[in-house]
Amino acid sequence: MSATTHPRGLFDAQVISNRQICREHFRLVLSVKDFPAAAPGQFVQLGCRDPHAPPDEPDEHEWIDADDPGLRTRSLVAPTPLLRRPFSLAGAEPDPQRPGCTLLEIIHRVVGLGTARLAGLREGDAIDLLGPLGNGFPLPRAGQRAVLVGGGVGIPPMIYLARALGAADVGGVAVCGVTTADLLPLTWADGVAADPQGLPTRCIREFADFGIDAVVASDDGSVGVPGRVTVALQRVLDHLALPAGDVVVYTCGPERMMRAVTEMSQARGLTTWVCMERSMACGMGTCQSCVCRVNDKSSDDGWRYRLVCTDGPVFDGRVLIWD
Amino acid sequence: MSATTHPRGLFDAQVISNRQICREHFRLVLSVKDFPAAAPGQFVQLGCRDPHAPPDEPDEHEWIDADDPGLRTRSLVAPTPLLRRPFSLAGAEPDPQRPGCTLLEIIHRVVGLGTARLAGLREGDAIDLLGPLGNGFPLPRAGQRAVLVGGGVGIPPMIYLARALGAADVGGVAVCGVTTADLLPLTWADGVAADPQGLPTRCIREFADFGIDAVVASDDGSVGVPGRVTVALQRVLDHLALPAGDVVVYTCGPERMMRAVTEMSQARGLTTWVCMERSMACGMGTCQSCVCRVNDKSSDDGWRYRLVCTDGPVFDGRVLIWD
Amino acid sequence: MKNPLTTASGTSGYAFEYGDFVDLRLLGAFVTKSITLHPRKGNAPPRIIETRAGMLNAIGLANVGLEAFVAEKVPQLREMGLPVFVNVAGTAIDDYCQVARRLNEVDVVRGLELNISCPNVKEGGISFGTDCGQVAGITSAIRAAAPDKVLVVKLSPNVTDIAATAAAAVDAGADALSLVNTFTAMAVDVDRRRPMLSNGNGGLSGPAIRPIAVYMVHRVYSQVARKHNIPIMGMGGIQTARDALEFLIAGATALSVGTALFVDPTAPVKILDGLADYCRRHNLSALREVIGSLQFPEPGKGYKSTYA
Amino acid sequence: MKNPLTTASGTSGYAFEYGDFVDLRLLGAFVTKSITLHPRKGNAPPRIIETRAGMLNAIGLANVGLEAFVAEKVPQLREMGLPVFVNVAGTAIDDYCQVARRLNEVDVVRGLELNISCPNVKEGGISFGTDCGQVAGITSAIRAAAPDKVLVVKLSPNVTDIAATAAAAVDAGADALSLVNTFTAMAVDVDRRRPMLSNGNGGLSGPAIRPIAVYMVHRVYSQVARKHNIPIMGMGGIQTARDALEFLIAGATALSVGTALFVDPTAPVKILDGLADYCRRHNLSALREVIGSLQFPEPGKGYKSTYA
Ligand SMILES: Cc1cc2nc3c(=O)[nH]c(=O)nc-3n(C[C@H](O)[C@H](O)[C@H](O)COP(=O)(O)OP(=O)(O)OC[C@H]3O[C@@H](n4cnc5c(N)ncnc54)[C@H](O)[C@@H]3O)c2cc1C
Ligand SMILES: Cc1cc2nc3c(=O)[nH]c(=O)nc-3n(C[C@H](O)[C@H](O)[C@H](O)COP(=O)(O)OP(=O)(O)OC[C@H]3O[C@@H](n4cnc5c(N)ncnc54)[C@H](O)[C@@H]3O)c2cc1C
Ligand SMILES: Cc1cc2nc3c(=O)[nH]c(=O)nc-3n(C[C@H](O)[C@H](O)[C@H](O)COP(=O)(O)O)c2cc1C
Ligand SMILES: Cc1cc2nc3c(=O)[nH]c(=O)nc-3n(C[C@H](O)[C@H](O)[C@H](O)COP(=O)(O)O)c2cc1C
Ligand code: FES
Ligand code: FES
Repeated sequence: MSATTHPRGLFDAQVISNRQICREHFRLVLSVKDFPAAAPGQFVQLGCRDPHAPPDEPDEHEWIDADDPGLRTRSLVAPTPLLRRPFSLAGAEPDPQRPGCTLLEIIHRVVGLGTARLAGLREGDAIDLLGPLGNGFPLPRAGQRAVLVGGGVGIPPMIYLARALGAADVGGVAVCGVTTADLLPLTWADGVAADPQGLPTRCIREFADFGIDAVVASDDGSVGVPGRVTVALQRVLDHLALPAGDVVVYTCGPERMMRAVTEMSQARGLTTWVCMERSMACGMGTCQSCVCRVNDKSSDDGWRYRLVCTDGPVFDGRVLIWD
Repeated sequence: MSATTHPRGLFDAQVISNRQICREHFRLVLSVKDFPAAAPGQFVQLGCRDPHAPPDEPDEHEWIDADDPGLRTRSLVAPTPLLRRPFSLAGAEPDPQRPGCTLLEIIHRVVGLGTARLAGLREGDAIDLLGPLGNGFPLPRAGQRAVLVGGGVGIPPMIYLARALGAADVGGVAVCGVTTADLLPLTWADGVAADPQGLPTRCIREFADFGIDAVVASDDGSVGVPGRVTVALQRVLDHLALPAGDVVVYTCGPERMMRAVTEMSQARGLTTWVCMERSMACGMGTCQSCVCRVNDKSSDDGWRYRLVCTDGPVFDGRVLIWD
Repeated sequence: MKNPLTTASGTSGYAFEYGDFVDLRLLGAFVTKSITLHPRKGNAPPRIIETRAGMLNAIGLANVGLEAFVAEKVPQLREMGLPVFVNVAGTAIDDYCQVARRLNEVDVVRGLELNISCPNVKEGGISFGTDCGQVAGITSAIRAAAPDKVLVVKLSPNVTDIAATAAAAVDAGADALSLVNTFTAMAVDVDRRRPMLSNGNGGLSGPAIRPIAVYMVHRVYSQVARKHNIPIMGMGGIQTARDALEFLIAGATALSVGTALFVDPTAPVKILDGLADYCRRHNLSALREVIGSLQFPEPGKGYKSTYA
Repeated sequence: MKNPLTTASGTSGYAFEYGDFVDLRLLGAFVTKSITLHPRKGNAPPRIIETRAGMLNAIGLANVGLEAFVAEKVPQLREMGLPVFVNVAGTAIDDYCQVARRLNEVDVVRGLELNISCPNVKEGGISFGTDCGQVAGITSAIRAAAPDKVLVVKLSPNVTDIAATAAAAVDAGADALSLVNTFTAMAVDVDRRRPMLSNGNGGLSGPAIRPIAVYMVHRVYSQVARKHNIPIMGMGGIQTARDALEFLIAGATALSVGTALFVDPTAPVKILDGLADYCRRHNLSALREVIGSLQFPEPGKGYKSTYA
């Protein structure tokens, strides 16, 4: 079991902005001092506490408790929710305003208590996080083309990956699937239309900025091409028509989607990097809660568990065993 | 065990204002529709939840959970703190802006999680409350003079009592004790000085408005007359120099203070109404958590417990047994 | 019972104390505070303290006693128009039996809930509920003393194997089981170095205990109640319809709401609405269909992961 | 141990996994994850779920096994410069003994913490910890197998009387006791009508259980540990210095932080600071003065009310 090789730590973060970007998604930008170098595919564990809740430190109480030291303690201190929540980095770049700080971008969908707390964060609020965690995506070799397949809340790490591809001058195509139009956490580029056949164009700002064409697919056909992301992916791969060794597929999203994507791209002999998701308690490799199954010839029954938080979240599609 | 005779209920309340009035006290004004008639000494049980926390109702989640009904539930719904917190009414009058509504005034000191939550309420927020609870102060007979002795967070019900005395055209004097100047949750009347000897003047707006003179005492001498509230009370009673039957004493504050006040006024033969405080779970007479000891000749050992929430919070000083 | 919702003993008084806040007639049944043979003053305050997602109580079985209950409260209960269960407590089998015999004569009382588990009273309450022999002894004694009433035995969670005490109660004649009572627990005032409650220990209730209570209900259901066709009244931290469903799916037939009543006296009614919604959403013709419907994985197997 | 703070088994890995976040050398000791004779894959995911103020886990004793532990992890533990306790688990006394005999030879291991209470593994783990005879049997077997190591027996809270299992362990040769392990519990996915954890049941930890854990520590301290002068390692929901003080005052000599490490890996260090503050505020020359200092009221008496 390899530990991450990146340094990781507990950091205080300041909320720079927190904006609702579609019906249920928010883009949260944090500034963090001395944050270690991070890579696409890595994630952070956010403390989803209410920054407006009372502090843990007892106040002074001169009157009621003049002779009542019991009043100086507080038994109800109840951060809610208890555990941190993991979120992929959708970006990490030097903070132009604050020397020594990194701007972290997180795009999250409100699905429960923790994400609802995050949605309530306001500029200037303080939260804390553990990170950067996990291994990150291996970038393509020079000359290879990247195909980024994101579904729903699996889209954010693809945004960060696009930035890294741009910096490494690697070309690529993004295929993004959503259930319906107002759950698309991306921005349409001004004046660039989506291709009605589902061929990639510079239509999504987050990708176009880094020279990457994109296709959007929606289950209900309310935006982009109708149907599952795999339908769009098939068309894109057919259209690219490159030799297997020249294409690398990256995928993140619901497990059923990633399985279908992996099976499709493996049938074509393409290298596939899969960014897995599991319920996590620690995020740092200590609790053993975040396992997924991988092939392991050395094991009696041919498989073993690996930790999504430290061995992953990115795994080679060939080693994963889908449940 | 008598139940309250007032009707009581669970009510939604809207925050009209919430203002910090000294270092640790806030004045919270709520508007409540169809609130029953209330009286000084009665209290409400506030739900100290964060109105900005996510609602209990599950949202829709089309994507992640397209086939995952589990996602439609939320197991973490965690109102914090769990139990309601009791607060005396510092006032209750018809809401001039909203027909059929009552404006409730609560003055509370931040001592823990629940009160810290209350401190964070903003205009327009929604909370809920149980009330009006408890029995309230019996008013003096015509011709009697009321002496209101409040300490710290025991001052708020005295403000409401002053209003009722004003309406009933009964005269009175208020004696308010605090530990130190910036913990006085009252307003100095413009241009009226406190008497350096500790004799009552129209110096506190909340009382002067209803024709009641006031004295402030502070333990550290930083405001008003130095020393415990009983020192000031002694002087006031000496100064009033009325026959025992003409004075009624009302007291609310820390138990040691109320005991000293009660002993002093009983030594003078004065009727004394004591507004007790106990940890409460329900506030409505079901949980039996809020007991205090009272004399009971019919009991083998001469005493029994009564419930502060429904038999009180106001008790005749003669029946109370101090622990 | 026209629906599964009841109030938990000790959290809604003897009768109408709580009727200002909710129409009690909407409930399936009413469960009274524990009644003992003689009146009891109970413990000195403080009797409650809030803890993380829960509360401790050490009321000490404060109650008016059997005679005052029959004289003053029973007439009120008659007005209620609901099945009434009287919770019975005591410190010796003989006390319990005297109370049971007397209540057996009171027509408005549908059944007795036997509190053999209250952990607050030092004189013995705890031992009845934690020893199978004692559970059997007291259950059969009460069974004989109140032959005309439905006998519900309320189990203590402070045991190694709650299925064993459940089986002892059922074998000795219990018609139904209720669980769980509170967990013995303590909170410390660290500055004074003494317990927060004057009694020392108290009983933990509220959402904090819910996962343990759900487990225990399922254990009793699958090991004892199902095969004997004995209904379970489930409780422990129920606040919402979702919580209630956890208990029903784990095997409870009825549900009691305790601590949550202090937070929201209308909780049982809201839960009823939520249960009706659930039935609609899941196309169930009756809530009954979910009772005990938990698909528990084979030992050591697990089921297919949620991530599939 | 230079201070009372340790990490709870299973929440901080084998060695340095967690060293990026805090200087482990500041702790009083390090407790490893449970080690079994053979490697174990553990349960299928999901293995954890959050509950109100707590979490359930059903890791299933996933671990690398004794040989890989000795070969790969022990060299790292040597670097740590801290007393190391290895938590030992198994499904048969013989497994435990093989692990204990091997670890008895490993110099860097100061002591063994015997996990006889993990509720997740169906093959027997639970039964060792809930039956006094079994507790005595396994304790004396390990005592003999690892004569050179400090023997800490970690008690299960899923028992009627934790003082009885504590006494059994002490009589059989335990040098110290640790408590509590997790409470067997369950959370239900009400839409799918199956448990949230693939294993079905899980173990409840975190702040929700703290009042029960504090009670149990006090019970074991006052009934067993004090008179035998046996140190207790207290745990169960410790997050802050205030929480830690509850355990110390109730009778714990050392403290383990588990679930709170996931929230704040630096919690043990913050707790140490808070304990130092407390000593200053209360003019204590040593923290030792608070251990077991709880003034527990006489049965049925109560102490003078806080309202006095
Ligand atoms: C490595 C990693 C990276 C992630 N990156 C992102 C990201 O960039 N953006 C984003 O929006 N989300 C991301 N997630 C998912 C995110 O962590 C969860 O949505 C979040 O933890 C939910 O917290 P909550 O408190 O809002 O919901 P909870 O209240 O914890 O859960 C609400 C409901 O959703 C269910 N649920 C929550 N999470 C999952 C899940 N993962 N699978 C199945 N059911 C679940 C719960 O069981 C519950 O029923 C990532 C997860 C992982 C492991
Ligand atoms: C009938 C009644 C009327 C009241 N009226 C007012 C009022 O008008 N204004 C006001 O500010 N307060 C009033 N109080 C007190 C108020 O209810 C408490 O301050 C409040 O419940 C504290 O909640 P919290 O969550 O902020 O503190 P918690 O977190 O619950 O408590 C913080 C600390 O204070 C201690 N503590 C809290 N309350 C008390 C207490 N009453 N006695 C001793 N220790 C205590 C706790 O044990 C803890 O250590 C009244 C109480 C009663 C019973
Ligand atoms: C304040 C209080 C008083 C209680 N009194 C009794 C009682 O008199 N008899 C009894 O059998 N159970 C009593 N209980 C236990 C409850 O009936 C119930 O079993 C327990 O609280 C768990 O449910 P909850 O979490 O919904 O509160 C009491 C609980 C509380 C909180
Ligand atoms: C994820 C997790 C894994 C655990 N693994 C073990 C283990 O392997 N062996 C063991 O004896 N206890 C294990 N425990 C129990 C803890 O050591 C501790 O006894 C319990 O969690 C209570 O403390 P806490 O509330 O501070 O977490 C585990 C607990 C958790 C939360
Ligand atoms: S989340 Fe704890 S090991 Fe991965
Ligand atoms: S607070 Fe429940 S009876 Fe008074």
